[in-house]
Amino acid sequence: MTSVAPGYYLVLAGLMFTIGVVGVLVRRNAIVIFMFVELMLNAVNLIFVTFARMHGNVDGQILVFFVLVVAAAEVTVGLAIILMIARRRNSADVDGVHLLRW
Amino acid sequence: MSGAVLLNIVIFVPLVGALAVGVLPKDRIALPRLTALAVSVITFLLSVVLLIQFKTGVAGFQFVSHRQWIPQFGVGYTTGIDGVSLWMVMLTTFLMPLGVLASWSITSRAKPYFVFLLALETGMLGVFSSIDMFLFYLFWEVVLIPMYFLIGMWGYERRIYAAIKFLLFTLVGSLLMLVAILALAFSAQGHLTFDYRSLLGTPLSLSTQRLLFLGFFASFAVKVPLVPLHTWLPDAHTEAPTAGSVMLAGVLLKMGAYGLIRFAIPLFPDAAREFVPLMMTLAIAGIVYGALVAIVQRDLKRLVAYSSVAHLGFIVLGIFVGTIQGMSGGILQMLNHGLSTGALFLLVGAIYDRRHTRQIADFGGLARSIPILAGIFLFVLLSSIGLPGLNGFVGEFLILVGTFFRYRWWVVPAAFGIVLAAIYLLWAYQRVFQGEITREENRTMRDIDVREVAMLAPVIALIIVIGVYPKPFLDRIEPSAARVVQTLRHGSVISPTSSVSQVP
Amino acid sequence: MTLYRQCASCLPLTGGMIFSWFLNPGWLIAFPLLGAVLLLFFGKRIGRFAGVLASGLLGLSFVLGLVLFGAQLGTAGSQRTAYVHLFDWISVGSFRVGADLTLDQLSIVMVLVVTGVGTLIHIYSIGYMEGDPRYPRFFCYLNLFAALMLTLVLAGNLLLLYVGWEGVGLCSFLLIGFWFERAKASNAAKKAFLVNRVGDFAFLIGIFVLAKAASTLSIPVINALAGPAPPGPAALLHQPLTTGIATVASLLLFAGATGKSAQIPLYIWLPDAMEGPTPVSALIHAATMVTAGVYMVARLSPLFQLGSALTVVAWIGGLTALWAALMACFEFDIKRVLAYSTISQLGYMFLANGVQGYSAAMFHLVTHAFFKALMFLGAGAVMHSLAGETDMRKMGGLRKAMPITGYTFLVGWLAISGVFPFAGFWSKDAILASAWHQGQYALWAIGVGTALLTAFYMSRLYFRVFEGPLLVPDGVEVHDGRVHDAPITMVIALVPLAFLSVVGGLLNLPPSLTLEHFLEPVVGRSEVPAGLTPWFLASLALVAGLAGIAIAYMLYMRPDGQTRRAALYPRLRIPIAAAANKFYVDELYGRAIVLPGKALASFSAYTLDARGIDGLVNGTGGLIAAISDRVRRVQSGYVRNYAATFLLGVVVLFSIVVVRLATG
Amino acid sequence: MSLAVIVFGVMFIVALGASLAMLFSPNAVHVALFLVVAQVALALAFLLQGAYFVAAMQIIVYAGAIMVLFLFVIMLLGVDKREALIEPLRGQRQVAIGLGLLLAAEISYSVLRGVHLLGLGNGGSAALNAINQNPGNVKAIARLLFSRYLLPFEATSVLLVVAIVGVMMLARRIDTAAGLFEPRQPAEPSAPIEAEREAV
Amino acid sequence: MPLNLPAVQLGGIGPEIALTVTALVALVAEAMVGDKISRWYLPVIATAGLVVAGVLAIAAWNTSKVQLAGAIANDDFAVFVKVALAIFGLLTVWVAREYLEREGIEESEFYALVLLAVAGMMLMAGAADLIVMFLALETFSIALYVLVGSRRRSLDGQESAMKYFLLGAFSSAFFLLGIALAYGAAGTTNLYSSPGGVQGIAGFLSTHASSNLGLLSMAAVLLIVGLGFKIAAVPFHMWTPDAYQGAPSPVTGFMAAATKIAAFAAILRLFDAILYPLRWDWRPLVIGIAIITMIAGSIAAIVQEDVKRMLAYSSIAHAGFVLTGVIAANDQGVSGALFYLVTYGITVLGAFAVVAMLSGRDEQRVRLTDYRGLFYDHPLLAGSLTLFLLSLGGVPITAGFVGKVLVFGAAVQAGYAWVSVIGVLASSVAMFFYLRVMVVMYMQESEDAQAALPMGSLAGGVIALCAVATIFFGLAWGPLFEVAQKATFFAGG
Repeated sequence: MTSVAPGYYLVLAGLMFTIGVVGVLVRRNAIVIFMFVELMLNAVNLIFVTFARMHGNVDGQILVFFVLVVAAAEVTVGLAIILMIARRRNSADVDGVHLLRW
Repeated sequence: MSGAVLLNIVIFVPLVGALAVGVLPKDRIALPRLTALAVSVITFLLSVVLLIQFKTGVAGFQFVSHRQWIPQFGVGYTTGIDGVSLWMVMLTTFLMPLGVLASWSITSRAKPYFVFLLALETGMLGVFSSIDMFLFYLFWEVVLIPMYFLIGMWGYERRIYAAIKFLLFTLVGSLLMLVAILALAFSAQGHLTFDYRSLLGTPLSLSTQRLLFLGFFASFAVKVPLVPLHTWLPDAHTEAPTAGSVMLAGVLLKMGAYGLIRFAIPLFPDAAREFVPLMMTLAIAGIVYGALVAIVQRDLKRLVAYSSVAHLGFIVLGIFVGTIQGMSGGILQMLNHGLSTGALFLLVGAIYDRRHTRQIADFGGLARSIPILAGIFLFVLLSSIGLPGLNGFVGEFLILVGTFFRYRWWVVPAAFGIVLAAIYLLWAYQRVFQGEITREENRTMRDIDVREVAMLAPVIALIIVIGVYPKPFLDRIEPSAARVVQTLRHGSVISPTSSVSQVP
Repeated sequence: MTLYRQCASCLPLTGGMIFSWFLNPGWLIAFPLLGAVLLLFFGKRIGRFAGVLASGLLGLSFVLGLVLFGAQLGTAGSQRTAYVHLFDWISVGSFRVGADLTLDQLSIVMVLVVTGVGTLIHIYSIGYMEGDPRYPRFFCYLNLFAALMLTLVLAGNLLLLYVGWEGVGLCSFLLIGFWFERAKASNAAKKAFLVNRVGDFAFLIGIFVLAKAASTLSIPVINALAGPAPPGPAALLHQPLTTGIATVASLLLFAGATGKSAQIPLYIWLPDAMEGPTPVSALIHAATMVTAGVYMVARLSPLFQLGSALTVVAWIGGLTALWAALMACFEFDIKRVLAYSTISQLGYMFLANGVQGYSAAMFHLVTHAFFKALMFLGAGAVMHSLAGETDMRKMGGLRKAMPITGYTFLVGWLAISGVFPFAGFWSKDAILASAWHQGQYALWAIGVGTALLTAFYMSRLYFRVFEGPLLVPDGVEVHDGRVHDAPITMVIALVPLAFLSVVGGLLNLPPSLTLEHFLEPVVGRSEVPAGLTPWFLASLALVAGLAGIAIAYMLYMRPDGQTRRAALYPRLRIPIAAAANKFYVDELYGRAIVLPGKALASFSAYTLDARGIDGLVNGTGGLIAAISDRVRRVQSGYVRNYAATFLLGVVVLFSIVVVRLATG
Repeated sequence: MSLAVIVFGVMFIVALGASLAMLFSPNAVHVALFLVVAQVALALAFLLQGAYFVAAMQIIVYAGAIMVLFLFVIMLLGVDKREALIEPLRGQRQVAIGLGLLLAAEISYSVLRGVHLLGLGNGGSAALNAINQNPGNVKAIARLLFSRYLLPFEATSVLLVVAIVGVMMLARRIDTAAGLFEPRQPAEPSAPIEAEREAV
Repeated sequence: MPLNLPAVQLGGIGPEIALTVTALVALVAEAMVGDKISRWYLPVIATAGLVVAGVLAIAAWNTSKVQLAGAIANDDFAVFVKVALAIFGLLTVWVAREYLEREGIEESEFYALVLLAVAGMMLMAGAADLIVMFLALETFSIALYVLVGSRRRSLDGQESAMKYFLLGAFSSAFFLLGIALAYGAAGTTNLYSSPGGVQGIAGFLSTHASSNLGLLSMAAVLLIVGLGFKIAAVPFHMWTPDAYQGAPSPVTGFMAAATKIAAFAAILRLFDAILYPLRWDWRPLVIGIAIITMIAGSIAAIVQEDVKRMLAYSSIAHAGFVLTGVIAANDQGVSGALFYLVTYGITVLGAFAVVAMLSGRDEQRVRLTDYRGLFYDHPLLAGSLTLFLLSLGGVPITAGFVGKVLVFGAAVQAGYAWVSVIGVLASSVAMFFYLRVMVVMYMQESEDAQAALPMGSLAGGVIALCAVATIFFGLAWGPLFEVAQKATFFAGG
């Protein structure tokens, strides 16, 4: 299967990563923010896979596994923390949480 | 006992004493000060033994002891003294018992007070006797901490401000010196060492020398202090408890001048030579400026503090003029200033103890109620303004004549400082001691007591002795001073360890 | 060369009188010094005997001085100089100064004046200071003064001379401010010290100049270097001073003398110094200390002569003499009149020095010491009996009430007015003759004018106070025994001084010129062949003096004097008003120096230091704190802000790398 | 235009579109669903690049398990909560967009440039295809995972343990008997204690 | 086709295994014993685990191998950091014991998480593969997210956990991107070339001209970002004050000490060893980061009123100071940084132990004003805190001074004296806030007598231990320095 040049994939990954970054910055719901972090991780996954193709090895694909695991672990703990706060405050709005400042 | 061992004992006896005071029972109020007095007197006596053993006419270090400390980093515990440090050590050990005596009224928190005071002494002695530069720096900074607490805990109204200012000012300078020390050690050939003697004569390019000199100078200039780096001084001196002021003026300021003599010049002679005009300008600025500012001070202690700025200007001038007279005079003046300004602080402290004010306006006519204290004050004041026959004159004259030998015109503003000194001190004396007694509480002040006599009499005696017969002092200073002068005059061309020749 | 200099600086030079240990001139200093120390520490215990002790010890010095004088007389004229090296004082590198004493003809004269007149004044003070709470302290200071004055006089090098120089200044300070409770006294004391310090500052620089140029501070060596090369091998080592150096050095030293000896422009302290006890004025501010400058110039005459400083000395002296005499004419305070008179007479002496009449200067110094001390003591006696009043307008006819004081004062008056054959006549004449002989006719004229003025104001003083109807200040009881001669100890001092004022001229009578010849080996041969040449000059001076007296007589003794004076007043209103304010010189100095100085000091302290430098320091601290405050606000608490900051960091770092990547 | 290009184009548009849609969806559930879409699109991208096994994992683990967890929590907190799309933090959005654009450009440029400098191209495709043929994608991954990547593989177990323990801890009941502790409000800045005001 | 299993050298990860097992044991123990009796056994178990881990780590001293198929580097550097981590763990556990009791949250999970965090950090120290590094980073990060939030009753704690978590995840993504780019450049994530014939990044670097390594430079930037977040380098530090303030004090101390050394271990290994050939690319960036970190950390601290927050800013500044050692990129710099980190860790743990002790239940008393007159109520505590603060300020005869000398000296030696100058200036600014604390403790009177301390002797012992160590390493620092010097040897590098 002849394929599209890897550069396009990389650009796609870069754009998705950036969208993730922007999302983290502009969204206020903690869970949504966290989803954008997941988007960033996904973008990196794409980079791994693309580079794996460029290098002609499967190491990059294996790395995606690890990212998956990390993402899973992060999600578990992260959601637990968010839940903990949201239960107290009845909201997942991160802007409502700024007792600690200055 | 060999002198080397004795020197180390002298350095650490106060520290041991401090620890001893620290473990004294809490409820005995008089015990800490008595212990401290005993320790400081013992230290002094031991240092007198050192003085007796000191060989006159030798330029190099004596009583050298060396021990490996951190061989991995080239740091050794190396101590020893030469003609310059000898008198600084003596001054320190001499002033400390007086400082303890001046602290008699401190009864609350007496224990930590005397712990800090004695720890301070070890620090100061260490500064003057370290040959290893790492060790030197260690002591140099360690001195700050007890002084910080002395000012901050037992000082007067603005003590916290003064303490912080003191520490930060000096710290900034010190840290720059630290970088310079490291740079020096790393630029020396061979294995890493901080031994001053090995680092002497390290070949450095002129630009490197300049930078390193400035690094050292930053530290010393703050400590001395040279205008415009002096503003920590009036605050610290004024707010410190009497003993603190005595130690600050008497010894701590000398650390700066000592550093210039010991390190800044011999290590970077070419840069030092190049900076001579700047140094002299700063010194003379200090002389005139310090005096001018002192004139209009309203606080007696602050006035004395500013007088230190002027006096230290003389010392720095002497150090940098590059004549043996100037250098010897400068070193002698370090001693003199320690005595006379120390005594002035003791006296101001004694008056403060009685009246709990230092404002000149609160006094007037005290010579009537406390004639003896007034007389002593006048005496010390005369020493401070360089009345011939007293110690201050010998130092100042040597500095000025030494200056004149090389820099004719510079001497004029410098010598004018003597006139200014007379103005501010005499005017202060007049306002405090002369005239009618205007306030009732000044009428019933008690005059000097035995403790204060014991505290002041030795200073007075020394003021006269040095004034009349300074030879024993100068003889011990001269060889070491000559060496530094030679380095300053001839730059790094001549190895500083070569034989001493007469420098006019 | 170095050898010569080093040798020269290590006295003794050439042999002179050989002293045994007890005939050492050091004792001259030691006795009063001992007295001072004893009185300082045991003053309270010694108590009333302080005066006796002090007078005795100084008297001892006087006796020793006489003995030494005798020993000198017993030696050949050129061998009369003795050098004593007590100990090394300051020696660093090649710079060496010892505690060296030089006893020669010049110094012995001063020694005798200081100890002699000093002893008399000490004795006088026993009575005068009676009952003062700080009685012992007074004598302690007096003795200390004597010791330091003797140090000054005997000093073998300039630095030791400087010790005495400043030391007597200190004593002057202490004694002027003896009644320190009075604001005026303490102000005057401070003023005296500070003005002197200004002079000393120049003096010190003069010392530096010589130290560098001559490589020694030894007075004999400096004098030798200022003179021609000595014969023999020493000539090879002789490196003479240049005239330029000599001029600069002597001018600087003389600037010091203008302070100490109250010459223009530094004379302003002396009138104020009258706030001190009268014996102090007599001893320090008339007889001895203020003459130190005169002595110093004479002492260093070869140096002064080498350059061109002497012209300045002469003119300053002459102008001071005239100026001070003028001021004295308008003064009503007895002591101040005497003070101005002293300034004027000192100017006379400098004039003499300036025209190389060193021995004349010394001669006048001696006679002046006699009659001025006498008059001060007399004034003191007057004040003593008039409850301290000094305003002469409130006095009159006191000669009858206090005859001894009156008559002795009369002697002093005649002496200072230059009336033949009193001491003043001879010494003043010697000075005028020197000036004339040197061709300084203008100076001579000034001298004559001054003589006239002197006679006038002294007569004015004398007539107002001692002649005419009895007048005492309000509140002073005139009935029996209240206004009377002072106690015996005071009178005891007056009589010998009066005697000396009369016969003082004998010291240097024209034919024999004893003093002049005696001093010749030190100050050189005077060019004036005889003191009284030409005769007509002498008579002119005498006439001037008599004229002054006559004018004063017209104005103050004649019954119509009052109306004449009243007629004069409108015309002299301005000078009188000005004179009452000391011609505004103090104000001038105040405006020109003190005020700007204070302003500068205030500016330095409160603006530059507190606001400027310390402001910068605190400002830096404040700035850091302010920045800190800003920085902490960046930490807003909003996690998304944190992320944005994070991203900013990333982007910045990225940009740097990208730019590097793009540019190669 | 080959099929691959067309598929790629579709994938590209879907992935990017879904990502952008995430940004603009006020509802968290929608965001989650768009994320699933993006992840599926990425799985397609993986497939296109010969990462078959990973593509499957992407769908199963990510789009399946993880996103379900997300949705679960969203539901727990109230599904109907819409996020207000106004920005309370001043400048935040502008900064985000500005920096985002910059970042995107920089990443894209630098990665492409970096790849170019290294001379990496599509050259590895052949090798990867070879591996995918023999021993096959799954086998190759398995071999590597249990040999070279043994330690990381094992480390993931610890990671998961940590996550589990962490969640256990957070899930513990709060000892409400002691009361909930409300912290003090932070001090207003620039109120240093009086002594230092002078000092600084 | 046979499966080429690598030699399973469990010794290489012995400490990590020991810690993991101990953590599980602790969990199981509590589950079995329950909370009927006092939970004293938990710290005992934890202590045992940490000691064993430390011993196992020491056992690998001087062996220096890259093990487990190039995934782990068991060199002296790693050993040094691991032992330090074990010690930090021990100190944390001991301080935590009484603290947790006081706060009513003494749970096995806490100890387990501390142990697992230490395990992760140890793995980080020895990581010879970027993905291992990433996993290690995540392991201890996730543990720390939870630990920070372990004061569940406190809103502070919750908030700080959430902030730390969100930002941590955010930064992880960047770190991961960095790994991806590095992989893109080198085709591998191994750092060292392993015997199996795989060329590591180090080998890759040695065979390529650095002008072609733009991708790796990019990767380096992102790695700096990710690790800079962990060490709290400006501008990636924003979480630090909040997290430090909200976390339980022992955890704060643990974070300051252990996280820092672990992350720095990675930085040192990555930049001063592996990416050393690229130093001209990364050094300017690190210099910039170091400078603003030193300055911003110091400056921001001086107006803080909360002691924990102040120490947080101080820890930011300290990260900057250590970075000067990284910049030097010479043996002196590495050993200096290691020395610095160890002594800083001990000091800061001691300081937070004091804070923990004084803060009282629910950490109510952590304001500067709460420390007024402390010297008069608790002279020893005040004295110890003074000592720690002086050490943090870098005053001689304390360990902190030596650390500063070493890192600044290294920078000077490497020709970056000007960075050192900025460093010392920043540290004198920093001194101001240590002085402020001392002012409050010594020079002001306490308004109310200090409440009785609810914490006991164990924490006191830790404080004493830290104090002694602070002095000891300030005076007799030769041996530690020597060890740190030996630890600059990187496996394969």
